[in-house]
Order: sequence, then structure tokens, then C-alpha cells
Amino acid sequence: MTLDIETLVDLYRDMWLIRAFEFGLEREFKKGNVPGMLHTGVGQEATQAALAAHLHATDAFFPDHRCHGINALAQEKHQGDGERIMAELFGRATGVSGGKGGSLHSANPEVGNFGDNAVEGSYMATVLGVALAYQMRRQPNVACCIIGDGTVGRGEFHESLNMAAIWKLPVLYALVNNGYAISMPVGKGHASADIVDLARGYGMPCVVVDGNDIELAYAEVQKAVDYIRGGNGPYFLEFKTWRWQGLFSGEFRPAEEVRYWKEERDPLKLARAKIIENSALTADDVDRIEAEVKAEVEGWIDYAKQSPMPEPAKATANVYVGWTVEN
Amino acid sequence: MTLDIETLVDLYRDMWLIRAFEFGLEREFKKGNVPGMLHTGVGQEATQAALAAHLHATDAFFPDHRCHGINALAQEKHQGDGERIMAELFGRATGVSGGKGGSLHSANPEVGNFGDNAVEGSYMATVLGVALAYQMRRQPNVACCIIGDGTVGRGEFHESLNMAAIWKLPVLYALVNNGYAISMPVGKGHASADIVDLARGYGMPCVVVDGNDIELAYAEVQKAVDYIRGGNGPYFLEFKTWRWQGLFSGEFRPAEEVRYWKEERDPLKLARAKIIENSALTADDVDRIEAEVKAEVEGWIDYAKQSPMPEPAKATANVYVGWTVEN
Amino acid sequence: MTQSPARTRTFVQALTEALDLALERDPNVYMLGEDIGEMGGDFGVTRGLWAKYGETRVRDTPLSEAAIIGTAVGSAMMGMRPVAEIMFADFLGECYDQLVNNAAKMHYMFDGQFKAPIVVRTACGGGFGGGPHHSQSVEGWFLNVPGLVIVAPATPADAKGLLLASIENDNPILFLEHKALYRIKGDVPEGYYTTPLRQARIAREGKDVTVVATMKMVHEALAAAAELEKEGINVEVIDLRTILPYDAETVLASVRKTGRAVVANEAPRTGGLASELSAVIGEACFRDLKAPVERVTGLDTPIPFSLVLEKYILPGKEQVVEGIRRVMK
Amino acid sequence: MTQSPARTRTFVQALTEALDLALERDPNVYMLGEDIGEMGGDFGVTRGLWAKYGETRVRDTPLSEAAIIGTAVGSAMMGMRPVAEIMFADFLGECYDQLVNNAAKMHYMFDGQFKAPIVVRTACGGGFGGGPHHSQSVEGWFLNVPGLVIVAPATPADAKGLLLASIENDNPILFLEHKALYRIKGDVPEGYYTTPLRQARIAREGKDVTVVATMKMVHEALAAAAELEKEGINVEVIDLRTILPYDAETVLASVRKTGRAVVANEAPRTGGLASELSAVIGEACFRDLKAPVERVTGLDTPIPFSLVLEKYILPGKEQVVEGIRRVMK
Ligand SMILES: Cc1ncc(C[n+]2csc(CCOP(=O)(O)OP(=O)(O)O)c2C)c(N)n1
Ligand SMILES: Cc1ncc(C[n+]2csc(CCOP(=O)(O)OP(=O)(O)O)c2C)c(N)n1
Ligand SMILES: [Mg+2]
Ligand SMILES: [Mg+2]
Repeated sequence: MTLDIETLVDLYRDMWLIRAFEFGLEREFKKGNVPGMLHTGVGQEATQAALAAHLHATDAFFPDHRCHGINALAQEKHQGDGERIMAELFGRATGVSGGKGGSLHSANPEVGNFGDNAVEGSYMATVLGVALAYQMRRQPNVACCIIGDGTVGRGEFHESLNMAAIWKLPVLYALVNNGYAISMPVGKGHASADIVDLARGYGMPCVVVDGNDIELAYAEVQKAVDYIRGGNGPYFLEFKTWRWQGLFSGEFRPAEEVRYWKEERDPLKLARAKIIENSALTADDVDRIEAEVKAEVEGWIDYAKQSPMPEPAKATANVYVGWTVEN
Repeated sequence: MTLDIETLVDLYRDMWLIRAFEFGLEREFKKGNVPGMLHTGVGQEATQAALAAHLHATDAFFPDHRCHGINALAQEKHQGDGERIMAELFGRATGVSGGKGGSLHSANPEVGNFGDNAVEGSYMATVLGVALAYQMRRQPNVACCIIGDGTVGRGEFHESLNMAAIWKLPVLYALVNNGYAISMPVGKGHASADIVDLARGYGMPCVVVDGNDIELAYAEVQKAVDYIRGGNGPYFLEFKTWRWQGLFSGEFRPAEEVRYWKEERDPLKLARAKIIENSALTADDVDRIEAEVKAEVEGWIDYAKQSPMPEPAKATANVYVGWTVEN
Repeated sequence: MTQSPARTRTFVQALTEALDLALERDPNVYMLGEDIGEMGGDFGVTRGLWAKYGETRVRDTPLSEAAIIGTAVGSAMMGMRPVAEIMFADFLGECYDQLVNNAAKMHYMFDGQFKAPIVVRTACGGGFGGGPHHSQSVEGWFLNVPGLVIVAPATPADAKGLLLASIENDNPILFLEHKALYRIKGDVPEGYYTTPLRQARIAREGKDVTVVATMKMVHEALAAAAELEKEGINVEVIDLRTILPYDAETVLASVRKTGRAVVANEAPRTGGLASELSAVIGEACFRDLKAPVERVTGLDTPIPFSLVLEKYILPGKEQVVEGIRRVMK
Repeated sequence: MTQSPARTRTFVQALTEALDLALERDPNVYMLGEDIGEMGGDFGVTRGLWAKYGETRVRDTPLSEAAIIGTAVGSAMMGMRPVAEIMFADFLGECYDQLVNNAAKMHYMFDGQFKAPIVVRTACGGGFGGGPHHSQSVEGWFLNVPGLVIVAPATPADAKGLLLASIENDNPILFLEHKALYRIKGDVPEGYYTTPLRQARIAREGKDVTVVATMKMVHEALAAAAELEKEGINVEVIDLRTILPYDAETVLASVRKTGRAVVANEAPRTGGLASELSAVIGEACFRDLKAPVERVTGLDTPIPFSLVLEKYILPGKEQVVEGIRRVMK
């Protein structure tokens, strides 16, 4: 135990929130209540919670397609209305992006959420500009770019790391290596299954983190953001983790691999055991926390469902700033 | 001396041809006889001659904007008509690309010249396909991609090295580090002034070569192509060299740097001294070789100047294969 | 063109058949793209082919769109016949340079010394809540690019025949597959056949008005035509099939006959295919037109996520009906 | 709009003045691009600004076009006012995704929460033997992209006023600088002024025929008009200035007045700006037009290197004259 118990319990609550959010969402998606496509972050909660814990509302993060959890945590923490992330996923007028964005474009700059870009990896370029603005304004902030192992295939990976390095930009690369890009195993898609190997040449600190151990993840993110806020330039964290969601069409990974990660490496199970072992909290206490969080998330789902759809004519708003589109 | 004297003299002749070609071309360019833009390879002759020496007509190379020399050598060696490269630069009908390409798009697949792409670095992606064709057809050939240090900025650098690595493609990356991209010093534009540092993570052999020493360059290219022909996958050579041409607008590099490279590190001076020291050839003999080569190149220039311009209406030919464009 | 007996197949099955036949017939044909191997592609178009032809000819790639197209082009320069898949057409922006400056100019800029016979299959179009980056109609991005071919089938039979013709063709081809058509069914002839490129199809003959449409809009136009038939308006529907270079002859002949034209394309209104067709019709049929050409298109906006918003900006049968009514006035 | 006294300046000097004034006035303005610092840019447009404003605000970048635009967009999301230079417009293919899927959709897809006020300056156009990758007119690549603005000055005064207006504007702007115009001279007012976007300029009044042109073609059109004046043909020349979203009102009012229209644009014919304008004119002025709209454009080919070939495919004064003669028949 390196973390004090209050922090650990808070993080556990955050992780549980992510899982409850994703499971609830998936259920509604299967019922046909959520349009479009859905990728969930189940299994990656420790990585996400650790990042969310250290980022301020004045920092910026670019969440990837599995980051509903971070989005909800940031929204809840800084504005107390996590339900607006849920509403966005349901395409409602009350969603953070007014229903225009959905899962892949939920943003809110007030809480540091700079939005996903469904063209995977394109924001590896965008993040540079956010970081540059911090640097030019001498703000001790972090611009965090969350990308999957598959996304590393994009050329922008190189352009981004290189530019961040030469300009010493305050970028935190949070690489979520969950072993696959859709069906492509990381070792088959990349020259190295350890993405840090591709990053080291740029001369920034490159650290591999057990992304399923909330204590370690929390500590490593802490180190990284301290380094960045200190004006030392970019930092690269590779979280080794695993996603529970297989393909749309079902599970394709070896049964033993699935068992191992779900049973032995579940970040929630691991954290729960630690809490019960190291604190006065009992299993019942933790169950109660889980139930509370779950109830909250179900409230969000109700909120989303009851929210109005956007006004159709709003579809032509905000194409240009200050100009209306004639159609 | 690691090279036998005949080979060294042949290479000297090749290097001299490159220099005579470029100087002649530059003279004609300044007179207004060569349209468009001009970048020359003066100073980089050893690197170019070493590559040209080891590539077969059935191999493929993608020449960059300073590679008129390689283009001419390949054209002369395999088809005996180096003048057609010159003619292309003059925009003549007899040019290898019928005047459609010019300096930046002179190609001839029959001699392994796959043409430049003036969008610097885009052929880092194209080269993969050529290499893949060799691999699928089990041909022991090399697809060589010649790029400058500046061009490494492109995202395709990463996409290319990664894909070549995972598929073990027969690609030779010939990186010509001449210290600058137009006005940008390599150490300012890249996280490392040694480009190999950015390449190492992909797990292919990465070797730094003195690009102004023809013996060393020749030997290292030999090793690389042998490795690649052996089916071992890609290979990365970084040639450290220097270009004599400054900016269009003149010289901008420190005077001492200019002096050092032109006087102490001129690949031709270095090779000439070696030849005279290690063979029966005298300074006069070498002068005679130089004069011969120069006369040949001047003949090419005359040929180019006397060649007809393309038929204007040919401008609409070859837009599509098999279809004519109606305009 | 098609003699062999036809069976009912989905659009996806028709595409798979075409790929299967092409791989079987020509050893130079191979495929590359993300998750096209064992998984069979995001939309199942390549299903079964990895198992049948092996991973050398059905190649999974990393998420490197520029390298995918670059690889295709380079191998095509060597005489291979690559069929690349870009999972969503929206991602063509990442390989725009490879397509526009490399593939489309390869034959021309070296004066015929190289060919770049690549086929780039990609899923386009909206209507399913895919949001701004998974729903676009991208033909408008490429209309001003001489050297490139754009093919866009509307039926399963054409999906197969046009794909085979595209693979046979020596030019770089962007092959657009509208996602809303993947599950439609239709008669598909057995065996190998090609459907000619640059030849529009008269999907429905009529005498009062010509509707020129592409992909999903062909079906919307046919539905509109059926509806208006009841009111005595007899609509001719032309399925353009090849978008670039397109079959102006068939289009103009039809408009000369009917004297009225509606062009229907899902992409945004300004600067898209609809404008190109309207211009050509307006100029060439200047004396024949009884009413100005009507463009039925998406509105000039990105594509929003929420279905109510998306429906508002994308054209459907209703918009085609309205367009026809306007030209009939 | 411009009261201050004018001096004679080149197009390049006018641009430099605009950048200088913008950097001086607003600390959020900064520039980035290849060799724009000490060297002053490939065409000298940024000359002197690095020395005056320092390398923090006049930033040399590596050869990373996608990162250049990405950086611009990200900083613009934070309230900065980046002016990026892409050395040649032909290279926009490499950052097409950043422009089209990111910059152009940034305001819309998050429903107004972000703005992306970037200006991307770039050198376009042919005529100097630059070959297929250094000569293109690229506006046609971006016409079907709602959310993007395309600005294209034809005179030094407009170069300055439109650039300042673009930097002030809150939308992502592609600012096209035709290379053949860089050395032309003209009156340029002193000091800070803006020229309104989305407002075409009547470069020459006339009553017989309207020529709508952009950039270099404005000058070709004026030369053609001068020539035809001698024959009694009175030509009105409209300089479109903003290509997207363009000023249809001015264009249509002119064509309604003259009853004849020629559109002149250097890019290839098919699917370009000329088609868009022809479509809109043909539809909106259906009852006013006395002849079909004429498009005077580049031919549908890539741009060849040899000057005799290039001249063959690019439009000039002669082609405008012919186009006008055709509509006057
Ligand atoms: C540029 C681009 N190419 C392809 C896709 C389709 N796609 C969506 S998610 C994904 C896999 C991403 O893998 P990874 O980055 O490892 O994320 P994971 O889903 O494993 O968390 C792909 C290929 C996309 N969205 N964008
Ligand atoms: C994609 C792209 N960006 C910019 C340019 C303009 N440009 C031409 S050469 C050059 C510098 C290239 O530097 P390097 O690769 O080091 O080659 P060198 O000229 O030093 O041999 C640049 C920026 C280009 N041609 N293509
Ligand atoms: Mg992954
Ligand atoms: Mg260099």
C-alpha cells in the first residue's frame, strides 16, 4: 500500500463509476436506445481513474473512444453533472455536445475535456497546439493525449512526439496498450509490442505502467504530471491493460487470456481486495459504495432517456462562427 | 584501402559524373535554360555513387530532389543514355518522362528508377509496395528509399518503418543527413540530430555511415543490400554528409562549417588523394578522367538543348490508362 | 454483359463474391486493410477470404492509412493488383496525398511509364448515427482530381460487376460502398462478369423528368418515382455508377428527352457532385431545359450524431419528391 | 473600408505588412511553418518578422504538415490566433484530414464549444514549370467541406485587407496566394484595415457579359475585357475573393444584369469551382441567361513540367476571350 486509504477508496469509487457507466450504457445500447457505435472502457478503469485524478479542470485531455468514464468523471468532478455525458451518448439536447457529438465527440472545455476525434490519432497533432498555448502563456498545465496501441500506427504519432520533444511541450502521452486494435494484436501491428520502444528515440521519459493496478497507475501519473508542470517537456506513459469488450461480433481472444485478465487482473477486484485488507471497511461497506454509485449512474441513464431530443433545425447551427448556412 | 583500385576509380568516375552533371545543370539553370526549381547533390556524391553501385536494374530506388546524379548513373549504366535525364531536366520530349516530370519526376523503371515525388517523403509509403511485390514474388531485390534528414519530419517515416519491420520487407532506407532541411538544422527539427535514434525502435539494423568516404559508404551499402537480399527484412543507413548548395537566396551556414566541408571533407578530393596515393595513376591521369567525364556531360547538355520540346497536345495524354480526356 | 443465372444476394455478399473471384483468377490480386483478415472486415465484406487465400494475399495492416495506400500504389507500379480497404471513407483524409498526388498522377507525371491500378474500397454515407467522422459522403473531395476514377454501385449486381471491372481496370479507383446498402438484397448473376465503367444505368425509364442519382439516392429516387407515378408524373431515374469520369452522354440524352433534371447526391450541396452535374446539364441542355436543374443534396453542414439532427440534414425520398415537383412546375 | 493613403507595394509586401500588423496588435497571433523564421519563408512573405517578434511567435517547424495544422488547431481551441504557412498548396493533401475533419468540424461537432480560428496561408497555382507537385490550384479539393472558409486575393490591397480580416475571423481559413501574383504591384493603403470576407469585388463594370474569376484569372479576365472593349463588348469582371462560402448575391445580380456569364478558374474543369458557379448561375438565372454559362478552366490533367505543356493546359487571357466570344454568340 503506497496510497492512503481515503484516496484509494475515492479511486475505487471512480473506477466503479466507470464500470457502472459502461455496463449501463452497453445494456441500453443493446436495447437500441443508444445510436451509432459503442466502445467501452471496461477493464481499463484503473488507467482512466488515475489520469482523471491528476488532471485539473484547467488542464486538457483528449479522450479516446473508450473514455466515456474519464469524460463522466471530469464532468461530475468539476461541474457535478456527469449525466450530461450520458445524455450526449443518447443523442439528447442536454448532452455536453447538444447531441451533435455522441460517444466519439463528447467534449466540455470547462472541465478540460477537449473531445475525442473519431479519426483515431488525429488529435496527436491537435494536442501539440493546446500544449503550445500553455507554454506560450506560461501556464503550468498538462495537455494529455490518450491513445490506444493500435492508434500508434498513425504517422501523427511520430510527428507529434517529435514536435513535442523539440519544443519541450507539456504533453502527457497516455498510451493505453490493451493488446489489440480491433482484431490486430499489438505485436503483429507494431515493430514492438512495447510501444515505449517506438517512443524512446524522442528523448522524453518513457515509463511502462501496470495499468490495472490503481496504486501504481496513480503514482506514475503523479510523477508524470509533476514533471510536465515543472516545465520539463513531454512524458510518455504506456499503460499495460486489457479491454473486456471483444469485437462487435464477439470474443476472439484465447479463452485463457480472457480468464486471466477478467479473473486475476480485474482492476476493480484487485483494488477491492486491497481496501478490505488494509482498512476498516468490510465487504459489505464496499458493496454499499458500489450500490450507491450504480444507483447514481442509473439516475443518469434515466435523465438521458427523459431528456428531449435536439430541435431538428439546430442541425444547421454552428457550422460557421457568426455566419448562418443558407440551405 | 579496403577497395581494389579499379572499383575505386570507377566510383571516382561516377562521383565526378555527378558533380559535372550538377555544375553543368546549375550553370544552365542560371542562364534560364532549365525551368522550375533546382536542388543539386554536390557534396553528396560519395553517398549517391555508393548506392548506385550496388543497385541492380531490377532493384528499385526512389531518388530524392538531389538525386539527378543517381538517376543519370543508373540511366547510363543500364541503358547507356544518361543524356535522357539531362533532357528531362530541360523539359524536352526526349527526356525520360517526356518532359512531363522535370527534376522532381524523372523516372525509368527499366533501370530501377522509380521517380521522385516532390511531396517530400510520400514515397516512404510507396516504397513499401514495391518491396512487398518483391517479397510476394520471392525476388531477391532491394527497394531503396532515399530521403533527407528534413523529410524525416513526415508521419510516413513512422508508418513506413513500422510496416517494413512487421512485414520484414526488403527496404533499404538510405537517409542522407546533410545537416539541414532548407534552413532548418537537423538538431532543431528533430528530437535527435542522429536520425538513427528515431529508427532504432523498429528493430532493424541501423548504421551510421560517413557519407563522404566512398570506401566506407560502398562497404556499408554492400552489407545492407546483402542483408536485404538474404530475406532478412529492412535496413537503415544514415549517411552523414553535407550539401554544397545553400539556400536559393544564398549561403546561411557558418563560414567555418562551409570551409570544413568543402575543403576537408569533399568526397571527391578525398577519393582523388587516395587514388593518387595508392595506385599507379598520377594527378594528370586523374585530371584526364575528369576531363573525359566532363566532356561527356557537356555532350548531354548539348543533346538536351538540341532536343525538341514536347508536342503541346501531348499535355492531355496519359491522364488515364486507356481513356482519353475530353476537354 | 451478364448471361449467367442470378441468385438473390446481399450487397455485401455480392462484393465478397467479386473479391473471391478476383483473387482466384489473378495471382496479382491481393487485399490489404485493417481487420480484413480473420475478422473479415468491419462490415464483413472480406469474410472467409483470409481462410481461403491466406494472410499473404489477405493482409491485415496496422492503423496506417497513408501506408496502406502507399503500399497499394507501390505494388501496383510493379504490376500487382491491390484492393485496399479503408474502413470508413471519412479516413481518406489521412491518405489524401497518396491518392491525389501519387496514385492519380502516377501514370501522367512519368508520361505513361507507370500505372497505378489500385482499388480502394471504402464504406461511406450516413443515416445510422455514426456522427461527423463515420458518415460522410466523400466523392466531393475528389471530383477535381484528374487521373482518379470514382465508382459507386447502387445494387448488389452492380456491386459485383463494377468491383470486378475496377480490379481489371488499369487506373486508380476509389470504390464507394454506401453503408445503408450493405444489407439490401437483389439478383446477382453467378460467376465472373464485369459491369462497364463510365456507363450510367437507366434504372427506370420515364419521359417527364430525369433524376440523376448515386448509391443510396438511386433507391430514394426510385421510391419517389413510384410515388409520383400515381400522380401521373413519369420519372426517369439514372444511376450514375461511375462518378468520375462520368457518363455525360447518357445523362444529357435523358435530359434532352425529358427537358427537366433533378440531381440527387447525399453529400453537402456546395461544391459537390450535384453542382458538377447541374453545371454540365445546364450548359449542354441550355435550349432543352424547361426548368432550372434542381439539386437534392445534404445540407451544407457536417453530419451530426443525433438521429433527429442527421435526418434533418440528409436527403431522402421526400426531398427527391419535392425536387421533382419543383422542376415540374 | 480603406481611408488611409496608399503606397505602391508588391503582393508579397502587402502580405508581410498584414502579418506584421496582426502580430503587433494581438499577442495571441503567432505564425508557424517551414523556414518562415530567419529565412523569411520560401517566397519571402514572413521576411523580417522573426527578427522583430522572436522565434516564439514566428516558429520554424519540421517538415510535418499534419502536425503544423494540428498545432494550429489545438492552439486556436485555446484562443490563440495561429497563422500557419504550408509552403506549397500541393502539400495540403498531407494535412487534409486535419483541415477537413478537425478544423472545419471543430465548431460544429462539439456544438459551438470550440472555435478553430486558424489561417492557413499557402502558395498555389502554376505557370512557372513547377511540375505536378508545385503548381496545383487546390480550391476544388475543399469546396465540399462545410465549415471551412477559402479566401483568395487577386490584388496587393486585397491581399493585405483579406489577410487581416481572415486573422480576425473566428473560422478556419484557407488563404490562397497565387504564386504568379507575388511580384505584382498595386496601391496598398497604409496601416491596419480589413477587407470584408464573403464579399466579391466588381473589378470592372460592364453591361454585356459577366466574368467571375479568382486570383490570377482576375487579371486574365481584365486583360480580356480590355481587348474586347475595342470590339464593343463591354465586360463586367467580378473578383470572387472569398471562394467558400462565396458571395452568390453579387455574382447573380451581375449575371441578371448582363444575361451572360463566363466563370474563370485555373483548376481543372471537372468538379471545380467553375462547375459550382456555373450550377448556381444556371439555376438561379435560368430565365435571365441568353446563352449557356461558359467555364474557362485548366484542362482535366495533372500539371506537366515542361513549359510548353503547362501552357497548353492552363487557361489565360486567350481562353477568357474565347469564352466571352462563345457566350456573346
Ligand atoms: C484513422 C482511423 N482508422 C481506423 C479507425 C477504425 N478504428 C476504430 S477503433 C480502431 C482500433 C483502435 O485500436 P486501439 O488504438 O488499440 O484502441 P482500442 O480499441 O484497443 O482501445 C480502429 C481501427 C478509426 N476510427 N480511425
Ligand atoms: C511535404 C513537403 N513539405 C515541404 C516541401 C518543401 N521542401 C522541399 S525540399 C525541403 C527540405 C528537405 O530537407 P531534407 O530532406 O533534409 O533534404 P535536403 O534538401 O537537405 O537534401 C522542403 C521543406 C516538400 N517538397 N514537401
Ligand atoms: Mg488497443
Ligand atoms: Mg537535409
